Amino acid sequence: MSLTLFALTGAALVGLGVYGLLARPHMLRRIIAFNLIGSGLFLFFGAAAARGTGLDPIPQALIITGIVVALSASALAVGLVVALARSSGTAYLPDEEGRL
Amino acid sequence: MTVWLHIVAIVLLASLGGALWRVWRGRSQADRMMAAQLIGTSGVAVLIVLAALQDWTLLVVAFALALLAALAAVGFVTSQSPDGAGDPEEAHPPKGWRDRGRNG
Amino acid sequence: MTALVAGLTLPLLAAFAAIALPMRARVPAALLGAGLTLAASLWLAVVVWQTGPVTLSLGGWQPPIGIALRADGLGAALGVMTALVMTAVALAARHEMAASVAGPRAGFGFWPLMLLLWATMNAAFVSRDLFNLYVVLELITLSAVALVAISGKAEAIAAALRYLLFALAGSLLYLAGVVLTYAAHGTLDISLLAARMAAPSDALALGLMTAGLLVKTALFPFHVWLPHAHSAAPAPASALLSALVPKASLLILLRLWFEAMPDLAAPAALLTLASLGAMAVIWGGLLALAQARLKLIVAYSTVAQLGYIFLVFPLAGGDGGAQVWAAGAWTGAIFQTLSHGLAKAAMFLVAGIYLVAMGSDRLSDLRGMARALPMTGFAFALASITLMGLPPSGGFTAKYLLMTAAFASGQWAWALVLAAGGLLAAAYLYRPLAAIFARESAVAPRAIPRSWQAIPLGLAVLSVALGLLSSVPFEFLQIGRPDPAAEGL
Amino acid sequence: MSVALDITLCALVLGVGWATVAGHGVFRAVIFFITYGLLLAIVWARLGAYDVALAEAAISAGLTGVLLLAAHGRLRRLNASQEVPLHLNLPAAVVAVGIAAGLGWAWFALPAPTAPDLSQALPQSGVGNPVTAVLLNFRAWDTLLESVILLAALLGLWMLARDHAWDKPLGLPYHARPGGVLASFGRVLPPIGLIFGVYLVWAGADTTGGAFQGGTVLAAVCLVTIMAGVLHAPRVEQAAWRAALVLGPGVFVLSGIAGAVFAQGFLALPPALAKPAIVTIEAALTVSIAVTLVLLVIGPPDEGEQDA
Amino acid sequence: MADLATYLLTGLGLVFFIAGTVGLVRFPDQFSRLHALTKGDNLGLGFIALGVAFQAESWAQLAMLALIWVLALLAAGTVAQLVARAALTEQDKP
Repeated sequence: MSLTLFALTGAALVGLGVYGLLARPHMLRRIIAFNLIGSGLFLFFGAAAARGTGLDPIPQALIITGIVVALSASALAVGLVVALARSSGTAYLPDEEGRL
Repeated sequence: MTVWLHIVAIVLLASLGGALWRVWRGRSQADRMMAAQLIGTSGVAVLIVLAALQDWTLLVVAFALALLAALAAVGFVTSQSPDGAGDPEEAHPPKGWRDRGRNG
Repeated sequence: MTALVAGLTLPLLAAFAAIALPMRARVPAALLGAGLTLAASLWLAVVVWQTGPVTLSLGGWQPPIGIALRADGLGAALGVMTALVMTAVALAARHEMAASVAGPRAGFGFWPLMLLLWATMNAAFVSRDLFNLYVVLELITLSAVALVAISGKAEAIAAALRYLLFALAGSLLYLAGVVLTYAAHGTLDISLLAARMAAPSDALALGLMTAGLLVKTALFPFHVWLPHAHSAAPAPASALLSALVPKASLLILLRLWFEAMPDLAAPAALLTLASLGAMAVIWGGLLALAQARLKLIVAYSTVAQLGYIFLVFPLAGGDGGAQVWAAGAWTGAIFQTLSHGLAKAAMFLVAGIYLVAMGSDRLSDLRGMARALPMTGFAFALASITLMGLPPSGGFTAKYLLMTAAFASGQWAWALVLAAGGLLAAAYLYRPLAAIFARESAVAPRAIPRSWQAIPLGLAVLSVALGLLSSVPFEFLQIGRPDPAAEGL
Repeated sequence: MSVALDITLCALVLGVGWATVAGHGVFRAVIFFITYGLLLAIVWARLGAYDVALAEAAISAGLTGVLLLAAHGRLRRLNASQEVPLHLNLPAAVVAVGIAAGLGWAWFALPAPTAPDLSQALPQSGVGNPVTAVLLNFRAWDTLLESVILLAALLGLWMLARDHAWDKPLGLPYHARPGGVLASFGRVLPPIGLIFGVYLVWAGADTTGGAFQGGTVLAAVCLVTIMAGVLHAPRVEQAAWRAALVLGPGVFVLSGIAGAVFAQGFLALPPALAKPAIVTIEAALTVSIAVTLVLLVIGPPDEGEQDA
Repeated sequence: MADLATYLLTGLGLVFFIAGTVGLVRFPDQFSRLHALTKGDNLGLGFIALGVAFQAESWAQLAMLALIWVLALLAAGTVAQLVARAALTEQDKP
């Protein structure tokens, strides 16, 4: 019961993240959206790993790896957004709808 | 006891939800940050209760949370200063802050 | 086994050295690492040629507990192509990316990033574990994005950010598929998955992974990030990005559809993949035709050239895998992958020389370059022959094999795509060729050492030689090929 | 009762996730994301995945949060933190609902779980914490590449520096009122964090903890001391720091090669030596992870800009 | 006996948490809210930690609980001070 709850929460978080990624063109919000999608997927994965007898440690290790990977990508992305704002004065990509 | 601790955790989460409302409706950035800080403390409390309920190693997670919550707040106050690198207690940036005379 | 481990660890250690060592020791360390890694890749190919696929369970742990590596003919061949391109780029970058020329920032960052990219490309070619491949793909993405941003220009920052956006979206799609695969089967190993009990969620998992990999391979319509990212990078970096980086995600696609889950290769899915490839061939070619700068023409041509490879799916995938023409189609697609890599790297390195010599890569500024720098003109012409698919180049062999398979299987529409793509390539490459080989030369270009000019020429010659000596690589690619029911046409 | 707790928790997580995406304003999204990481750590605790809970608390709620806050501050000073008015994007909503529904469907379509049997392998791994055994032994190749990813991200970040700022110290020039609250905090916190971080690495072999979590905690206190102006960030050209960056991955690769030369193969750890080898690798990794994370958050060499 | 202490102390802690949250939501101006924040939930956390301590099984757990509370107090005190200052500067800005 609880596992299904967590898995569906994870799936919903992925959906929220996808919406944020597509509908929120400010790049900082897109980075946040990426993190939502990633953590939603991991939550789904964690719930799946808890279905058997005991908690499977392999998915846990993979999730920890994934969290660190997400942080690395976020750090580079944040750096690029700041550099973009510095060189062009905006945190929106060129030709992106809804530029200021 | 198990039931009571569950209730405590649920009520703590509910009170945390109240603080979330303040993040949503905050008047200023500082206001929102303070609400986030309260949420952090509630989170630590929830983890302490869960430690008693499930596994005492969760105290380690609670400790990490308490430590890291302070980092976010420090990051907030420095990013709020005029040059993004200061201390709100400084009336004005010190003279020559731009010459970066550190490290010799 | 030793060659396999050396190919993975030597570039990593060289990258660490290039980070930690003081400025004057960086380039020598990187070049030494490049030489040793080249030797390791060639050695691995020899071992695979002599003894068949090399398999290694890392740490002694068999899947599903541990991660297995396996170098088959395909992986080893891509490793050799990568090594040749990397070595050429490293030699050229001595002139372009030295700290004295490119500045201390770019001169610092290029070398470790190049070596990290090399190590991870090698890792991608041999890994059998889907999650490990996710980590590898992320590492490739971050290194590649950094290489785009290295020039520091505003358009490079925007291009790098757009690239990162697409690549991360692709990674997450792929990761979603990996999560579903493990949740259903408790393993991530390609060989174990091939023998799995089919689950209803498999089709969704394969679809998600495929979608993610298509974004990373820049297949039409996900190609929008590629041309500007590839042309905004410094030329040696462009060569790596265009010739090598998309090949990693492409290889994983092949492994998924031909090795891990061939049972899910429904005709409609294979047709969709090939149709997207066909559209990439046409649309990429048309866009390349419209460009005025050499690097953008070459970058758009990558979109088109990658499209050909996707014709392999209906020609050798699914039920077609057992047919006589499958081996030809499969090998043709790999030939395209290899010869495009060599030729595309040669073209970008030529563009790099022209940027240094003339300070511009506008076609109007490049008139008569072949008279001033004859070796570069010759290199660009040879590479063009490969991309157009003219005999006797590697590109010709690739397209010939694919076309034969298309006729043999009665799917003549793909033959039309191949012919149209060749004509388009001839058209979009004619313009730079005409400019470079024009009789008049506008301004005297800066002198370029002959040793530097010879580097792209070497790659271009190799891309043609691949066609002349095609029987050896043809046999080599069959080593460890999945489902080798029938041997070639 | 425990289901009621999980329902409350999931409702909060979903509410915060929704608020992160739906609310107008970048700053609000950042703050909601920080609380989101915190709630997620509690979710992992509920699932019994304590190592993941620790990583989530330290990384998502802590480091990613401070990264985003600092970036928001930078964008505000560059006049790029404003957001265009938001409206409902129907095609995006359709895609999002479709993907979420697909995953939800897949949950019910999953066959019965088949986890690999680790009971034979775990006693040979040298450590008591199965997650650490997977990370440092069974799937050490993943972990090695993961530590290289941190390095690649840092190199990429440094490439974003402006050329004339390249020989400046990394990040912004932090300063604080001497003897003030911030500066004192920057002096009180390090001893606590240092002990806790080292404890996490040490304990990670047998219970909750690990190199990444310990490294993150060390990085966090280090960041507080830098932001409080107590410690100063290094320059790129300072070789000792660059050596610290590659120490962990370097030791990892070399120990892997030693496994190939002296044991069964690349990255192999003989059971008798597994525990000391893992602790050594983790110690070196922790140093590199901590330094890399600190430098990732403070950013490339920079001169910053004043508020207008 | 120990259980009774847990009931009482955690219950008391809950009261403080709720009061703190109500304060955060209801009090109009920033500084009275700040007061509610630092007093209310840190006392709450203290009582909850103390209540849970009666269930602890070892001295290490007790020490850990105490440490968490001390750290939270230290952090909250510092943060409240700094954020209040930052809020003052923020008010000067447009």
